[in-house]
Amino acid sequence: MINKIVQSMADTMAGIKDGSVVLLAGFGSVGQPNALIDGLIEQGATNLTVACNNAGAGHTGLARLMELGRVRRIICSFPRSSDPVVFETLYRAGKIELEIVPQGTLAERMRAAGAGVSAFFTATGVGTKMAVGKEHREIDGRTYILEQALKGDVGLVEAWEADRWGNLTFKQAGRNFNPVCAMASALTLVQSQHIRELGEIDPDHVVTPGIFVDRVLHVPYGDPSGF
Amino acid sequence: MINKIVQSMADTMAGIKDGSVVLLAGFGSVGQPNALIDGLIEQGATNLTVACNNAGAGHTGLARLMELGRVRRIICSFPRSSDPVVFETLYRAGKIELEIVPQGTLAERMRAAGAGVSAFFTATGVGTKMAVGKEHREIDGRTYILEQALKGDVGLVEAWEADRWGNLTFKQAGRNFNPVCAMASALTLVQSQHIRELGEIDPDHVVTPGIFVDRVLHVPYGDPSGF
Amino acid sequence: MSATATAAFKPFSRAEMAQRAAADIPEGWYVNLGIGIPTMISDYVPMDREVIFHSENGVLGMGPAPAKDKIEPWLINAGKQYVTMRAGGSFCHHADSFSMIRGGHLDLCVLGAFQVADNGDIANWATSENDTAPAVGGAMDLAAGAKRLWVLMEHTTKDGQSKLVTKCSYPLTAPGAVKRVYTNLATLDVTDRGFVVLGMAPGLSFDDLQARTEAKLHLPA
Amino acid sequence: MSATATAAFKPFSRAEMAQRAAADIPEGWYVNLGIGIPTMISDYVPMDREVIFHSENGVLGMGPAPAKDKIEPWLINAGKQYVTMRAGGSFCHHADSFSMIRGGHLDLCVLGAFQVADNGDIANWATSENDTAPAVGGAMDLAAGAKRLWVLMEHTTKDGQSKLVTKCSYPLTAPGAVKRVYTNLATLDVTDRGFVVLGMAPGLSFDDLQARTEAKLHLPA
Repeated sequence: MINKIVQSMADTMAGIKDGSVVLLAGFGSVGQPNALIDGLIEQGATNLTVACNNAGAGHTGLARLMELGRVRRIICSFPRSSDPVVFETLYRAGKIELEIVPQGTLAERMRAAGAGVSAFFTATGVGTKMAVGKEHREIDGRTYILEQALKGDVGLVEAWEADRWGNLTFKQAGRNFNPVCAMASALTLVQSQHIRELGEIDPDHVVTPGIFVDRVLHVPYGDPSGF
Repeated sequence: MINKIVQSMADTMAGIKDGSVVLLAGFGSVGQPNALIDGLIEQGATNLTVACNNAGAGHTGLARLMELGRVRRIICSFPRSSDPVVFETLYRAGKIELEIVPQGTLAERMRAAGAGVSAFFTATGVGTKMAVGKEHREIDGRTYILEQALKGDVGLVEAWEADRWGNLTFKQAGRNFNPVCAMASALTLVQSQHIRELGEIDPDHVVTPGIFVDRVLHVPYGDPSGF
Repeated sequence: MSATATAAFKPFSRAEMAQRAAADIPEGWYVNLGIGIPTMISDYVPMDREVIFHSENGVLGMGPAPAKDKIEPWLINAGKQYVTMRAGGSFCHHADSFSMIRGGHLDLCVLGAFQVADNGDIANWATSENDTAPAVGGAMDLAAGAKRLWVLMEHTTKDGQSKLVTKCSYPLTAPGAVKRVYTNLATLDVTDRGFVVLGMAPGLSFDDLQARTEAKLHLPA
Repeated sequence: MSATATAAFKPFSRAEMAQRAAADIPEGWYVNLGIGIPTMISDYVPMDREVIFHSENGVLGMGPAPAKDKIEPWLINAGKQYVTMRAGGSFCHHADSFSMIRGGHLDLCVLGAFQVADNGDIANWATSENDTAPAVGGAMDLAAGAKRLWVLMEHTTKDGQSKLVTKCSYPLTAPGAVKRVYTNLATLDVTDRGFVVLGMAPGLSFDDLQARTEAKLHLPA
C-alpha cells in the first residue's frame, strides 16, 4: 500500500543534504509551510539556496534559518517585508547572496522545471537591469529574454487537504506557489491541515496530484497570521 | 452586467475571419466541441489552419470541414483514426498541409502562447525527424530543441459547466486540451453542457477562469460517442 | 524645477485621483491594481459596473475589504491585505496567475511609480542602481504583460521634483509601457508626441502645469 | 536472418509478455502504458500492489476496464478505450498531464515498437522516412521524458526480421532511451555493452535466440 503520510517531523526531513536548493512556497504567511521550515531548522542542513517569494520577516521561520547562517543564497522577488531586519543585516554584511527575480518569472521558472522545459523566452524584464547578461531574441516583432528552469532538491509545501497518495488541495489564496514548488522539486515535503481518506478528494478537484509529492505530515495548525 | 452567454450559434461564431488559426480542443470525441465545429462549418470561414490532436474521422465535424476545402493546414499529433479517409485523401492529393507535432509539445506550445512564453526548450523530439531545422542547445548536459508558442485566433472549447463570467469546469477526461486552447486563443468560444448561476461554481474548483473565455453557448448534448 | 507663482488651485486628493481613474474603467475589464494608492481605485467602481479585479497571488474577482468580523485568513491580495471574493471569482496557482498577466489577458494594470518618462518608460521598483536589496515583486510582469498600463502617482516628489520626466533616472521597470498617468495635478496620455494633457486640477493652467513638469507637455490635437 | 534449426520451444504469449513486465513493476511506481499490448500489463498488476497508471489525456490513477453497464462516457484512456478511476485518481489538462511525462515524473513508460537498437534507440511511430501521414501522438514525449522506458514487442516481424537491431532503419522516436525489452522470446536489458539477455522462452537456447536476433546478444556479467 502506498502511504506517503509520515508520522514525525524527523521522518519528513530525513535526507535533506547540505547545499540543497530549497523551494519554499507561500505568499506572506498564507500557504507558507511554517512547521516544515521549523523542521528544517531543527534538521540541520546548511549552505542552502532558498527560493521563495519573500526573504523572511522578524526572527522566525525563514528569517531564523538565515539568522543561523544556514542560507548561502536567496532567490526571491520581494526581499522587503514588515520586518526584514535579518535579511538586510546579512545582505549588507555580504553574508548572503541575493538573486532578485520578477515574481512571474520566479513562478514560471519553477513550473518550467517541473514540466521539462529547460529554458524559455519571456518579455518580462526586457529593457531593465534584469535583462543584463541574458540572451535576447526578437520573436514576431517583440524582444524576449531567455530564463532558465529553477529546480529544487527539496520543496516545502503547505496544503489544505492531503491523502495517502499525496493528492493535495489548497485553501483560497493559500494555493499560490505551492503547486509549482511541488512539481519542480525532486523531494516534495508537505504539511497538510487535513488528512483525507483515499478517494475523499474528488478527482476533478485535486490541484496537485500525488505524483508531485513525496511525504505528507499532518499539521493542523489553524489560521495563518503574522504576515 | 458582464454576460458572456450568447443565445445563438450565429452570435457565437460572429467575426471569425478567413485565414484564422483555430485551436480545436478534444481528445477523440471526449471534450470535443462538436456543435461549435458544426457552427464553424455553417459560418463559412475558409483557408483555416486548425490545430487539434487528431485530424478528424468519418465525414462529420473536423473531417467535414476539411472535406469542404476549408482547411489549408492542420497541426496535429495523431492524424490516424478509425476512419481517416477525408484527411488521407486530401493529404495524398496535396490539398492540405500537415504539421506533425508531438502531443506534449502541442499542448505545451498552446500553454506557452497563453502564458506569454514565446518559445521554449524541450527534450521531446531530440534526435528525431521532429528536430530537423530546429535550434538545438545543450543545457546542463542534455540536448534540447526550441519550440515556438502556438497562438489561436479562435479557440473552440467544450465545457461541463459555465457561468456568465465565462468560468468553466470540465468533466473527467473531457478536460484534455480545453484549458490550453482557451488560454491560447484571442477569441475563445465555448459550448457548455450546463449553465450555472454566478457563484455556483466553487472558486477553488474553477478550472478555466473567465478571463480566458469570450463567449459561451449552452449546448446540452449529452454523452460523447463515436470516437 | 521650482513652481512659478500661480493663482490658487486645488490639487486632486488621493481619493480624487483614484476616483478619476475608476471612472475611466469600463465594465468587463480585467484589472490588476498595484500596491498603494492604486488599490483605492476599486472603492470607486460601483458593484453594478462589473470590473474583475485580479491579484498576483492567484485571486481573480476580488471584492472590497471584509468587515472585521468577516475576515477569511486565507483570502489576501498581493499587498497582503484581507479581501473578499465576489460571486464568479476563482483561485489559481502562481504560474497560472502570472499567465494571466504575462499572456496579455489583463485589460489594465494600474501601478504607482517613482518616475514616468514621455516615451512611456516607468521606474517604480528601485530608487538607485545600487539599491541594497531592491524588491521587484510582480511589477515587471505587470508592466510588460498587461494590455494597458496606467500610473497613479503624485506629480512631484516631496521636494518638488517632477516625476514626469524626459528620461527616468531610476532603474526601469519596463520601457515604453505606460499609456496614461493620473497625478494630483493632471491626467495625461502618453502618445507618440509625448505627454498629452487630458485634464487638470481645478484652477491650474497649462503653463502652471508645465512649470511643475520636467517633461514637455502637449495639448490634445 | 533466418532461424537455424532448433529444438522445440514455446514462445511467450502476449499475455505472458505482459505478465512478465507486470511482475517487474514495484508498488508505488507511476506508469504509462502505450497503446496496444503494453496496455495489457495493468491486467497483471494485482490491485493490492498499488501501481499508479497514467494516461496522456489527463488521467492519473486508472483502474481496469468497466463492466459494460458501468461505462462512464467521459472516462477514456489515450487509446480511447473506456477505463475506470481508482480511489486516489485525479484529472488534469493536457499540458499538466504532459508535465508529468516531460518533467521526468513517471517512473516507467512501456511502449510497443517496430525496432529497438542495442544503443537504446527506439523506432515506433513511422515505418518509412516518407510515411504519408505519420502519427506520433505522445510517443516522443514519453520516450524522452519517462525515467525508464521499456518496450514490449514481438521479437521478429511477421516475415522473420529481427526487431532488435544494431541500428534502426525506421525513423527514431527517441535515441538511447530504451532500458529493457520484453519480447515473445526473451527479456533483455539495454546496457553499455548492448543487449543483455535476462531470460528466454522455455526450450530456447542462447544460440537459438542469437540466431533470431540481428543485434549481438550478451549474457549477464
